[in-house]
Amino acid sequence: MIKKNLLELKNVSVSFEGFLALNKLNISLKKGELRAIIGPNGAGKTTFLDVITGKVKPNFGEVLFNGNSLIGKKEHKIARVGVGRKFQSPRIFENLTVEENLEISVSQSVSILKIITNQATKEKKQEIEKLLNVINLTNSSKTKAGSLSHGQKQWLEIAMLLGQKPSLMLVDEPVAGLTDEETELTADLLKSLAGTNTVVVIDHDMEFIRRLESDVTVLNQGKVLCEGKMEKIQNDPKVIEVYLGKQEDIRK
Amino acid sequence: MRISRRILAGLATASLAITATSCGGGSGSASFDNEITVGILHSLSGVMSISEKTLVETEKMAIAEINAAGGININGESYKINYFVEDGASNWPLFAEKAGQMIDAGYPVIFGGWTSASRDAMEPVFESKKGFLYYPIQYEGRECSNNIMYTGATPNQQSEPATDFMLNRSEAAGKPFFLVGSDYVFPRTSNSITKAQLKAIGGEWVGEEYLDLSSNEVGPIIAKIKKALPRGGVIINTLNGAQNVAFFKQIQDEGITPENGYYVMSYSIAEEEIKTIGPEFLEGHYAAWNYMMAIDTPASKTFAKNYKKFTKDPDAVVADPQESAYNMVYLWKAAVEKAGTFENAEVRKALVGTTFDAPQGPIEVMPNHHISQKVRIGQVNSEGQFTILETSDDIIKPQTWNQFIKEDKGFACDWTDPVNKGQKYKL
Amino acid sequence: MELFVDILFNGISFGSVYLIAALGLAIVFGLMGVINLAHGELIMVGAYSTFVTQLLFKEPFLKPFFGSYIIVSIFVAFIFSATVGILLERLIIKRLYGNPLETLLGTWGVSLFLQQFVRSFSLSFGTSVIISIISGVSLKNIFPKSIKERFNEKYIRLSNWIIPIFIGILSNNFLATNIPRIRRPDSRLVDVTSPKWMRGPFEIYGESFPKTRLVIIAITVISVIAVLIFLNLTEWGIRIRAVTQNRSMSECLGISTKKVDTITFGIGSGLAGVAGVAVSLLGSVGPDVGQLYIVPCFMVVVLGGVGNILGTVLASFGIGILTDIFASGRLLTLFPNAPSFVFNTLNFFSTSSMAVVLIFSLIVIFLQFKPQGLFPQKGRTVE
Amino acid sequence: MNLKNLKAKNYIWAIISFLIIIMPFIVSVSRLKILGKSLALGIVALGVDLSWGYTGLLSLGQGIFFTLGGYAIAMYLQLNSSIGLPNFFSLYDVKSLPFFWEPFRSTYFTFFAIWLIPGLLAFLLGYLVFRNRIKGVYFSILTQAALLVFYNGINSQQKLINGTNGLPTPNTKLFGYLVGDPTTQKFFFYITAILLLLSYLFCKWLVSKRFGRILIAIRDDEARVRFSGYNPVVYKTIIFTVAGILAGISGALFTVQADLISPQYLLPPFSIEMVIWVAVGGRGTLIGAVFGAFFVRLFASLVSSAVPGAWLFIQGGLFILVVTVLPQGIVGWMNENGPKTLLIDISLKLDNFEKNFKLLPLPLKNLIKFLVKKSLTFSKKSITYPKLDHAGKEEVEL
Repeated sequence: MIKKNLLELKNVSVSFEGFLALNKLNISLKKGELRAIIGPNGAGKTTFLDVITGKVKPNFGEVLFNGNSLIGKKEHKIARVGVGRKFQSPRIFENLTVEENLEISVSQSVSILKIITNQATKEKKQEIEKLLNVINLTNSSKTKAGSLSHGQKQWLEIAMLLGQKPSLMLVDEPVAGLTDEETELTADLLKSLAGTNTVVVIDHDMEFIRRLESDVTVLNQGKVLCEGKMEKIQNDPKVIEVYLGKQEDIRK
Repeated sequence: MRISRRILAGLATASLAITATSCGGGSGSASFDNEITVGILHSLSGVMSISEKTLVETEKMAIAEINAAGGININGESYKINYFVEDGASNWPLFAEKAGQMIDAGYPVIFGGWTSASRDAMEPVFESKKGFLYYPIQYEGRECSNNIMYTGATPNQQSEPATDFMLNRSEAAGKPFFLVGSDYVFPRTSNSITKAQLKAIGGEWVGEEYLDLSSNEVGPIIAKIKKALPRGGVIINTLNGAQNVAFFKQIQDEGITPENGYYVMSYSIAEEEIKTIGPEFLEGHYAAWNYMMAIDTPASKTFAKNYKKFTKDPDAVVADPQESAYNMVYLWKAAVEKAGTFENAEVRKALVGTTFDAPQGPIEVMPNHHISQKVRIGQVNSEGQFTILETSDDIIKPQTWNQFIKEDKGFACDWTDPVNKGQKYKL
Repeated sequence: MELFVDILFNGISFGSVYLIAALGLAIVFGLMGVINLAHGELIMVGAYSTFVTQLLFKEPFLKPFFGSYIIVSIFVAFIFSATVGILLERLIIKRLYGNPLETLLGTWGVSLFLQQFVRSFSLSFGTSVIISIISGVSLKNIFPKSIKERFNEKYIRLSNWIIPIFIGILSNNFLATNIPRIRRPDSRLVDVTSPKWMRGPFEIYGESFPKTRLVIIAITVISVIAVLIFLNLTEWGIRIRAVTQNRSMSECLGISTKKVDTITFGIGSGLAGVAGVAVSLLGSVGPDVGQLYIVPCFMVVVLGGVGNILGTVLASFGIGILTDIFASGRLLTLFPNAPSFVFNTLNFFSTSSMAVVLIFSLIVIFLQFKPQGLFPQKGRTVE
Repeated sequence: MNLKNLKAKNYIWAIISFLIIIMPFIVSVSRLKILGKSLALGIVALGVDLSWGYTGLLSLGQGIFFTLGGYAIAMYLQLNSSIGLPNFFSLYDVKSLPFFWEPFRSTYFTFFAIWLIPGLLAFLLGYLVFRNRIKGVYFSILTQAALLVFYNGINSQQKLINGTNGLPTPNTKLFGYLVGDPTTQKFFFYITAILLLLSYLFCKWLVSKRFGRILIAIRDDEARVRFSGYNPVVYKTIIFTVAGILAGISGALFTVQADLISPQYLLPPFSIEMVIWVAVGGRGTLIGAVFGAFFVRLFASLVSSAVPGAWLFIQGGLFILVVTVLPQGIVGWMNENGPKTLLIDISLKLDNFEKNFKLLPLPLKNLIKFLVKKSLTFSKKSITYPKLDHAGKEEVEL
């Protein structure tokens, strides 16, 4: 059985006043895939996510999700069709408790009338319980999210992402500022999610990427430089050039 | 030693700078049998505080003078007048609120108000609570309340003689008229009277413009004046306080000056305003008032001198609104003494016909709760005073219902017969 | 043609008042993102300091130079307003960076405080307070090192307190005895009399222009040019722009962002003071004078595009010209034969207050289409 | 512990209700009006709290909706208590009623107009502004501009709406009863109290559901809400509309007790003042908004009659205070154990006292020391803060 492409970017270009953040980018993702994306600063990684989630409108090109175009759709609409995003620095609702944060993420498909008039249903509460278990925050479910530690915040945001039950999860630097142990746990979590979900991970931490044991895409100057398993990438001269400078330079 | 004294003096001035008076009474060594407290309600803060504070000072001065002369005498008992000052804060609804409180607190009389809006806000309160307000400012007329004593001029005591003067006897006689005012009820009404009057006496009217009270940008209005009056003319000005400054400064810049044949007749420029704007901008323009500081009588001179002494400010000036405020305190005293009680109903009856030798000359309370008084036309001179050009021969009786307004023609007001002639009746 | 010149000149002269008043705000709001609702009161400080300077020039020893007091007062107003502004920045705004709504409310509090201050305290007192603050700040920096080293630090610090207070008391005493006009608290309107050479019309090619307006336009033009030169050519200006573009990076490069903030705010406030000079030439000066200008200023800055001086210039002249066209009824003059419905509508809006209604509504509608103003800030939006 | 708190709360509610019921019988009508007006302002404060305190939308234009409500009822009263046109029209030679006032003759229409017109306007303004993602200070500035549009519009239209003078109410009649009459005023007082309670309960209900949490989430991070699949525009528009409706109701209730509605309520200071009520009481706490409005207004009228002008100093100070040291307001401060923290702070400061206040004269220093020690020993004894020592140590370790 051939897995269908869940996400497809065709010739996507984005320019900020002449600076090409994405330059005819072509990427496609299969359903259930776990994909890591790396690249030097300014390679267009965050813009890549912005384009998918509707924050930035591309100048050219097409973004297809499940065969439907995402271009021109508002952020919340895109989120509703099943694209979830975790931000670079943890973005959670600091003045709400951990539980309430999760409540918001699991209630996304509820109609506004119910949101105004009803409390969360029992099933939703159970979902929240489950998520709290996953991130190990059951005991601090009533504390304000703002007073969590950095690592806890990162995990809370991942849990919020899970709560949305997206078919595509975009995870931007999930392990920045985490301890080694936490990093390992995160990697395992993301790995376990793949298969049922499609996950895109962006990070700088090579150790972490390696742990994911996934396909890796290297972006540079808004283009795909190369794709493949980690071992292949590490030996690719182009990648080395981008990351370490030209080989001649090194010799000098 | 010298230095330290200087420091002390400096500190003293600094501490003087802190205002903290709100409540108190006139001083006087005379012993009194009794005391009575009256209310004073003006804006001590906000936009109008600038003007209204001078009225508070004058009213306090009048009270102090009365106290020094033995207070109020009722059936052989002497009463010392105390006063309680409230702040209307240039906020019309607040005037109504404070007035209600003061009437409830039992003050027999309240001296207060400046703007028509504040008076209109207070009027229903005084009527429903049966209080009595003394209101000192010249205004548009068209009302006649049994619970208000108006000591300022009605239009026929200010704007009508002034229009007549400008059309027939001023340096701009015969030229067209342009009307400028702030956008509220006094200028609107005053100007509609002026227009009707011009029609009746054969003057030409070429334009009418209003400036919103919150704006200072007179440029557009000046542009319109220049267009409407290319070769000089009469400008009737009913702008409010601060807007006058911008207006007079900028018309001079645009060449709208007496030398070029433009003459402004103002109904709200008094000595205080001349001091603020500067005589160099106003010289040659006209104003009409019942009282002017330049009136050369002993009573007027004493009034001005006492005011300077009372406020400890050698540069202080007195003007029509202040004189009017001063008069109303004395009129109230006379009425109370005549009635022999502080009871409002009695005092109201005694009020009509009360006379007083005011700084401007004798005045008398008419049955419509306004006063009869003379009108003076003055021209601003280089010293910042008025040169009085004309004084009306007769004492002019106040008309609350103006005869140039269609709906009011033939109506009058007479509170000596409240049932048949109160407020508005057909002559 | 004449009409065109009239509209252009009037528009520019109305606009230049908005521009000079909004220029400081454009710097403070545009470069620092700080909403300063006390900006109007800084204009008021400038206007009052013009008044005090003018009174000083009426004293016998300065009387011969009365004609030039306006130039002196520009500098005085700049320094006085800048001092108040810096004090405001150091005491309150500094704590609120990154919280624009809080800054808005805090500065509103300051604006209420300043308004009541000039009502409740005498001008001589206010002036000397500012003078003592200036001397306090400058004293710290001009104390000769030799003296600093010779004495105990404690005494130096003590004298930093005492000497300015002393100077303040002396100046209050001096002002109060010499200029009786400002001795007592007096919330009455005061008025600045422009020197003779600035009054009356100025004739050129048969058209007459009011000199005061010309002077204001000149002040505005010079200020704009000075600001542009400062921002683009001086070391501090470049630092300010660097901080505007990337605060954390500039910090890494060793630019003291704190100092930059203070200087930027000081300059913005000082420009408000200069605006005060211009405003005082047009009308009266009172405690509420700032309130007349604050909202139009914000409209100018928002319309022009935040942080864009050119946008501010265009927006203020645009608003000025529209004001003249609507409020002076120019369209009525242009189309006297318009159908009565149009004529009546135009007539309805041809007062200055209805012109405000119309222009503000237009701006609000315009911002619906271009929320970032005429010249949007460039770069990736930060959310 | 919880139970005890609950009991205390019930007592407080009982006392408040009792006070409100007996108030008309123990104070003069003019004082009652002040109380009634302060209660009415509590309603608009609820709206400000919903939009600013919860959702982070600082509107400086709530005066628009407030005034519209006020004008609607005032015009209705004017039209129904005069034969022919209301009096003021004759001042400006107006012969026939401007067409848009025509429906205000009807009681039903006015009943809806009071809250529906402000609500619709808020909906429209809010929807447009939020849809275009105008937010933060831009939203504030825009609402202030809208406020000035209305101010200039109403203030300059003498012929249509009596301009600067505004519309007075005391001599008008409501269902045949004189509005200025003491009995009617007592009635208004009760009506205001009841409507305030209802509005409070409504807002309480609104924020207790998920809706309330989403509002806070929008305040914290609007973009995150959007990426979580919610459309903030809908939520913001709803809450701004609710705030507009509350302002309209508040304006109508205020007007009948204030004797006058005038364009002065459209000036920026009044609308910004609403924010200070909420800020002082405690933003994000509904009860704080109501009490803030009530007590700040009451305090203002006390201060301004004792020392004219001082109120502006105090108000200015309050603004600065709530943004610098008391951002949560009084209720928020109490909720977050503010008093306890303060005492701990003082006790910590005390240790560094010598160092911090070197230059103070000795007697003053001793006095401060004495006072702080006294209050500390007092607080130690009090049962409210039993763990002071322990907590204090924790603070030091941190």
